[in-house]
Amino acid sequence: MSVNSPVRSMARSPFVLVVGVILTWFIAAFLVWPNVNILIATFFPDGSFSGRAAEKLFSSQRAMKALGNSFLLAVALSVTVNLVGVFIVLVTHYFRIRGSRILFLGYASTFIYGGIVLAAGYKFIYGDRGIVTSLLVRIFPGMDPGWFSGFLAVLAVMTFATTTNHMLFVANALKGIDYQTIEAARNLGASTWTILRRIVLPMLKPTLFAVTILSFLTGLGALSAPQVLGGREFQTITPMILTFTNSPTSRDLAALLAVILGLATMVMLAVMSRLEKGGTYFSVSKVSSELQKQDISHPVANVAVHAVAYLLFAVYTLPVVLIVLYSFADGAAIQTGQLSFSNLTLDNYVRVLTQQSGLRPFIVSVVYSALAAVIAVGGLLFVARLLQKYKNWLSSTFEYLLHIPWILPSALLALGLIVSYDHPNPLVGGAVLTGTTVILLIAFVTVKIPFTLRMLKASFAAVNSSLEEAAAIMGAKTLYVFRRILLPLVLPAAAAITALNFNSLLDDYDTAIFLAHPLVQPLGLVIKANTDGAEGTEGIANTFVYTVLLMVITGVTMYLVYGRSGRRKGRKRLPAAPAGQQASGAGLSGAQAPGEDDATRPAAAVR
Amino acid sequence: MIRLEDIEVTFGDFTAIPHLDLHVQPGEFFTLLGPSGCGKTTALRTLAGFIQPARGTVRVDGKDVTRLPSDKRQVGMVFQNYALFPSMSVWENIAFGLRVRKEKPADSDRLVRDIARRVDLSDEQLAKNVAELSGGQQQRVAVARALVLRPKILLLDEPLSNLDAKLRHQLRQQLKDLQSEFGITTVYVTHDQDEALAMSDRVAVFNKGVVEQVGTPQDIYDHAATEFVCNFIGDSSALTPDFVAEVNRLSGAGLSTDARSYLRVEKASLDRPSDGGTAVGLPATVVSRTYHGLHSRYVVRSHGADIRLLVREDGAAHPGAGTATTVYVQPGHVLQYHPGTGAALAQDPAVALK
Amino acid sequence: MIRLEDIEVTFGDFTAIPHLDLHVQPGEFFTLLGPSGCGKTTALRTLAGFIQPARGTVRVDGKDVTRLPSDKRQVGMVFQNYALFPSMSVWENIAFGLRVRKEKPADSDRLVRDIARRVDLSDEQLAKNVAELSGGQQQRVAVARALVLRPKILLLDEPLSNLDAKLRHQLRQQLKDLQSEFGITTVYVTHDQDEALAMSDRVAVFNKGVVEQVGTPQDIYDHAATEFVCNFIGDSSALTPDFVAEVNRLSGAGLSTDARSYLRVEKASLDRPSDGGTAVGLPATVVSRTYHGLHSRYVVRSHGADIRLLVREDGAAHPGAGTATTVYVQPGHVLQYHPGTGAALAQDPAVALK
Amino acid sequence: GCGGGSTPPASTGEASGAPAGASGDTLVIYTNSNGEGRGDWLAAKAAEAGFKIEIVGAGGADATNKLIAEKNNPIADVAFGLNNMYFSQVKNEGALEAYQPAWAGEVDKGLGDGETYWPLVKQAILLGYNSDKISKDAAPKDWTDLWSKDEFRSRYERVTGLGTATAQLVFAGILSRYRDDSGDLGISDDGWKQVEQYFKNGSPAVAKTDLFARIASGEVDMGQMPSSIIADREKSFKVNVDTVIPSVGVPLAVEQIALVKGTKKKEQAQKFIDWFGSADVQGEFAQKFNSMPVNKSAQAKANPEVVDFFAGLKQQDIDWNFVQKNMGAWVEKIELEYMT
Ligand SMILES: Nc1ncnc2c1ncn2[C@@H]1O[C@H](COP(=O)(O)OP(=O)(O)OP(=O)(O)O)[C@@H](O)[C@H]1O
Ligand SMILES: Nc1ncnc2c1ncn2[C@@H]1O[C@H](COP(=O)(O)OP(=O)(O)OP(=O)(O)O)[C@@H](O)[C@H]1O
Ligand SMILES: [Fe+3]
Ligand SMILES: [Mg+2]
Ligand SMILES: [Mg+2]
Repeated sequence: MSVNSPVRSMARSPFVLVVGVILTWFIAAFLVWPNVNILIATFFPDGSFSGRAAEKLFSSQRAMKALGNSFLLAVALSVTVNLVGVFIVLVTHYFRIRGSRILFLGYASTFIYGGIVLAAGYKFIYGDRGIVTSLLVRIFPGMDPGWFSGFLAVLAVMTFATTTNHMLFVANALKGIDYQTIEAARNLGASTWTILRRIVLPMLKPTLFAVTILSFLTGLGALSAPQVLGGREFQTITPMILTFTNSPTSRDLAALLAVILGLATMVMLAVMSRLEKGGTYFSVSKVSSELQKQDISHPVANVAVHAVAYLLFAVYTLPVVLIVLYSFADGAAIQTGQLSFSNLTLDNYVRVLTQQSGLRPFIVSVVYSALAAVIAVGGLLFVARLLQKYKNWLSSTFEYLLHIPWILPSALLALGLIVSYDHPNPLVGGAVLTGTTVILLIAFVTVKIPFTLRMLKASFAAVNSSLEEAAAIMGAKTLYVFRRILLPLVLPAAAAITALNFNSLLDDYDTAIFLAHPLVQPLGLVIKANTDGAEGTEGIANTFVYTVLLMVITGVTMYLVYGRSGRRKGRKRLPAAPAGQQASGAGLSGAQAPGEDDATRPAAAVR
Repeated sequence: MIRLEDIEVTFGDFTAIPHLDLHVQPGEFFTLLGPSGCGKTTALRTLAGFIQPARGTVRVDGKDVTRLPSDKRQVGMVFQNYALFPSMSVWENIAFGLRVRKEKPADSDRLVRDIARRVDLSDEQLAKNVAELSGGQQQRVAVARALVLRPKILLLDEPLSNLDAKLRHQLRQQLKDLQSEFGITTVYVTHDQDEALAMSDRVAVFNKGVVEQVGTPQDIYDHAATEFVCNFIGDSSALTPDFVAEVNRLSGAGLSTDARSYLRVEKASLDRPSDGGTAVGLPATVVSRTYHGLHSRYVVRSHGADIRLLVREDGAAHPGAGTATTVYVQPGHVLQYHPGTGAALAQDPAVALK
Repeated sequence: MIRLEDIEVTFGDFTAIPHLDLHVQPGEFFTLLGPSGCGKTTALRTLAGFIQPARGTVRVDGKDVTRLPSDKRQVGMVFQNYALFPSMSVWENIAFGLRVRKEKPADSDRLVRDIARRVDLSDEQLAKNVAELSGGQQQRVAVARALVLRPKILLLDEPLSNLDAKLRHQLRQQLKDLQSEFGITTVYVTHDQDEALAMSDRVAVFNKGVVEQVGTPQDIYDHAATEFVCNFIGDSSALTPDFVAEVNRLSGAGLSTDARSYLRVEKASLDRPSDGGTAVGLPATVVSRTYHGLHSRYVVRSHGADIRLLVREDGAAHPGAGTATTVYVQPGHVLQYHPGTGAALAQDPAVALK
Repeated sequence: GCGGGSTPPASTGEASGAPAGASGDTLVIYTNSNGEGRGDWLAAKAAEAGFKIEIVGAGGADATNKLIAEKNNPIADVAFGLNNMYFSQVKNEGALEAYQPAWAGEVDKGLGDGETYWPLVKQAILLGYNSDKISKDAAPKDWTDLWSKDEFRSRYERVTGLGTATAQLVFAGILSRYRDDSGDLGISDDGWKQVEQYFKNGSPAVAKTDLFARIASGEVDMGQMPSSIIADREKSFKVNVDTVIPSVGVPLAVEQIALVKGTKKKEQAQKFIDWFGSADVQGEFAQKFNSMPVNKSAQAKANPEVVDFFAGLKQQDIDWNFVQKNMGAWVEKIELEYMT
């Protein structure tokens, strides 16, 4: 039970002490010191505070409008992503729908791609020369071919692009619901809809809150979807933040904007934590039974749900298909949207793969991302457990400090690391970190901390504490309990988080550009160069090739981590048993820092 | 009212219920009694519509409901694991069914408080989260949640097993009251023979997914049809062939010495029974005595048989372990079963007539 | 061995245990008995070190362990909600503690199979996943998991409540055997008075977080110190002042008619007790009779009091409801409690001497 | 490059945990001008000449920030490709080391600062238009025509961000004409009005869609473009583009090379600068990539068309010091106030 436990009792466990010391050092060295450094440098350029940034920003109509748009998008996205996300989760995991495995694969396509290429994919379909648009124009000749633009277009694309978290965490939480409570409700006469509304969704609340925060963050940090589809009317703040970050004289503006978004995130987080407080979201049953799929008894509703499910399936999969197709076309065709099957060739692939440095960035990225993902999840497993277990002022302080990377854009985080560690610094044993391969790894780990922490904490929260007690009383040491009891229970969630972290780091640009070792450069730099269009028409084609290759890599990781654990579960089912929900994925969570590049990508993931 | 016909239930390779026929009369309090793991819960869940039998038919009021979902069967159920809704307060849990039925909030509240009082849940507890309740309190919430709807058929899966004796007796009584008041047909699952005998109109004794005997409590107790039932219901001592032979010798009865023979604890005594016309006394030694408040439980040994019996605690002095004594037995009370099939042997009319 | 001194436990605003002092002797089988929600689990968890008391000291072997984590206290525990590890098979669950102790695999396997056999778990079940077991089977795994380690102190939270009577009796016996064999100090939580009386060396009766009485089973049964204990332990009928007055009139005893008066079921009878020197007979009417196999339970009404009593089922004919009869009572058996404090009134020596 | 682009970091050296300074004799070179095969070509040529180099590509602004951020512990030894504006920022932060290359005499000192950074390649920032659609006569004569003449309104692409060097140079060219020390940020109100009009009347660039793609599809007819990319894009998108030479001339971006302060391989780095800026190498580079070398001796080897084009090109007279000092503030003002 999670009664408040005094700081005193924490200090008694050597395990807590060791983790605490390491954590304190890490937070001080890599979260607080560099960021305080960079914030001081931007807000106190000559040692005294200047209110210039605020003054400039608040008198700029454009900034205010863009900021407003970002918030609008964040709020709207929080709603729409939940609607679509919950729907697809129910369709794939709760209701008995014909072909739900195929549907799952379709909806899961957001696991493996996102960002700019995704926006492009949608443009190929709904843009003014897109397939669907051409079709529609043929039917309704009066129609505006540029219909797919502005707020609604951005919202639509981002909604479909960011349901990844639902597919992972909400679905997981759903599986943890004690099926007998559903039986009980049915038995008490509740309809399918009532059961959903009154029993199932309330149990999913913490997870829904968590993914809502992620959606909110994604909306706030939206970059490429508004750029590509927003048109004149709907531009967001992130591009401005990026521009100002890159201009030393305007960096205070960037920092201020980032802090505004960061604070909004924190407020959202606090509100959600408050809302979620006091509820019980784990099964109180002695032994819970596994969820079984529900029939939709109403025939009309059944047909309607099937229809919507397959329509969404098309919406999800078409862009992927086109991206794969276009990756065989030449750059000009991609940009003008003209595709003819005759000019699909393997040229792009040959070019990318035979480039002198073709595969190396891939390998570098895979190694960095894998290391960072594993370190972040591995390290935070302990931290998350402790924070979930001990609730007092000290642990709350730690928890909030660990969210710092959400407040600042990753470019500023990177700059902070550079200014703090380009000279021997006692915090890291007098070493100089710039120019080493380690510093990028540190940054990668750092930016993934908030998301990882939230998701892990949530999955630990779903573990019944008497399991731990039972093991402890049999003499198992903290670490052993952790390894043998807790880990198996949170492993599916931890694996999913690792995979998401891995996928989202593969193409990182903002941190890498500042911190990458000159001889060990990751893929993001290559992709960025290509999408900037300065590299001629080949560049954009290269990006498609990279995207498809990344899809393959991330697809394989997701399969290895998630698909396989799913199968194993099928064979020897892990009872949610006394643990209640296995990994509700509850808690609050988050994607990238506001302002991170390519914010269309789901928190979760990928490109 | 309820008929299970030729039901088979399997979990993958495992056959939990190989073959089951049951018939529950309207308004009856029917109990499924059997040891842990024998398939009681499985049978109940099949009846409720949560498990689809691999074979067979479930009928309610003559209608085949085998493929009907559980909410269409008009049955209320109390789950063995409670299945409380963790996201709701105690009040909301109990009121759930009422809200689904769109009762007026004021009515709901009255009904909820009413039933809560009857299962001993305080107003303070109604406001709590279900996770904050003790095990027994949770179980009471589950019972209240089913009772508040006053269903036509009520299925109860060990609803009283976590309650203390007092409360258990009290709730037993309330369940019985409600049941007879509303004529709710009730199917009750328990492993507690005492509960089964005390509450039921009829009892089905389960063993490994198979019904060994169906009958009224007295029927089952007095005429256990199989060795398993005899052993499971009530408390019996196994008799040795030697012992049986001695009884035959002393009484002239013709009990079989090949059969498996048992004697109910209450049929043996250390005093000659007042009405025990045919009772015979066999020399015995006291093996042990345990105190049980109401009575002491003795084990005495005679002719190789360890015979358990009860002696009322009425303040009189009792023989301690090792003391020689006499155990009195009536041949007509000896229960005999076929050593192969376990079926009851017809009692010799000569001895059966006391 | 174990001492709880001046313990207070709170959950937020709610005080689950306001004040608790307990002393468990080495090797003792000590039971916490009380109604659902009275704080038994809370007390046990405080002892195990899972709950930090708001006040007070926990001592084991004289050592203050209040701040010691539970794994340093060398206690084994069976949890009320089982707390089985869902990611492991039954075998792995039971072997967990052995693996922690780095026993040889072969030894572990032997010990696991050994204990599994003793709690009636088959080899087939050992290979199963814990979720595939029935409720009772899961509970047996939990018991086996704690027993296999043979701890110095064993804490059991209602370990037998989901088991059928047969198995419960059998496991009771095994628990007792193990306990005396290894001299494990055992603290046992139950709401089942019968279990408490049958198994325990001493019993603490809880009520709303407070110990009402500590003593041997016989002590508690015969000399219930408070009205609550009298009511909770055994089965007593409340007597009306009228009834008591009539007893006084008939016997000349000086029972208080202001006190709350009770009579244990087994102290009332429909026949004049053979040794009942001081027994007086009051005219009564049979209200109801329920069959319980071993005996029938009667309720008879006399002078406004509903008196429950048991009649042995020995084949004789019994009076039905509505029949006039006589109920026999000895004044010395009437238990009396102060109507305000609930404390037992000293029995008048004149009537106490029968 | 135009400042936006960079390409695959050709990384051939092995990973090392130590500062780059320690990685043998490999020179680390930061540039924004490694795209379209330049980096690979250079690495190969340098290897022939006995230099082991590692090229780190980054956009102009990124490379500048990186050089400044790393000034306490530089990783780069040499930087090239950045224009005056960027290099003067880096220099002001004290991250450059003065060095006079062997070929200093062969270039126009005025194009660099004559001290730390030295010119390599000239790049013209042009207004190009679709010559298939618009005849030379009907074409605009200057940037200002775009918004002052009705027929061009909404027909030209205007930028949506000022992050790229090309965009900044366009504005440097426009704003320099309205220098007024009493005006806001040194620019007269009239000047700011031009900026306002530019944004009001242009068709906003579409992210990730090349201007040439939009010209090809007929969405717009004209827009800004650096001289070096024109030929290539014309081919890819099958359009023909002509450029406008305003009477005040065109802004020239001059890509420079400089020695990074604090390099641990100073001697080697200096040798590389001497080699890379030499007439031979610059000539070959120009030949290969259609660039316009500053080195007079190299011009002989360059593509004659390019040389001719630049010969006929009037360079706009821009006070780079003034521009560099104010560009940050200008960008900020434009981003906040004019871009809609
Ligand atoms: N989902 C399942 N998968 C496999 N076997 C199962 C499953 N559910 C139950 N069983 C097995 O079926 C048998 C009957 O189980 P059931 O739950 O009906 O027992 P029960 O009579 O209710 O026992 P208890 O009194 O212990 O609750 C048990 O042996 C159990 O192990
Ligand atoms: N985490 C908690 N928060 C608030 N109240 C609690 C909590 N845990 C227990 N309680 C309350 O404390 C009281 C004692 O609970 P406890 O679990 O000790 O009862 P118990 O004697 O074990 O009952 P049972 O026999 O039903 O298991 C109950 O009223 C319960 O509602
Ligand atoms: Fe350029
Ligand atoms: Mg069961
Ligand atoms: Mg309890």
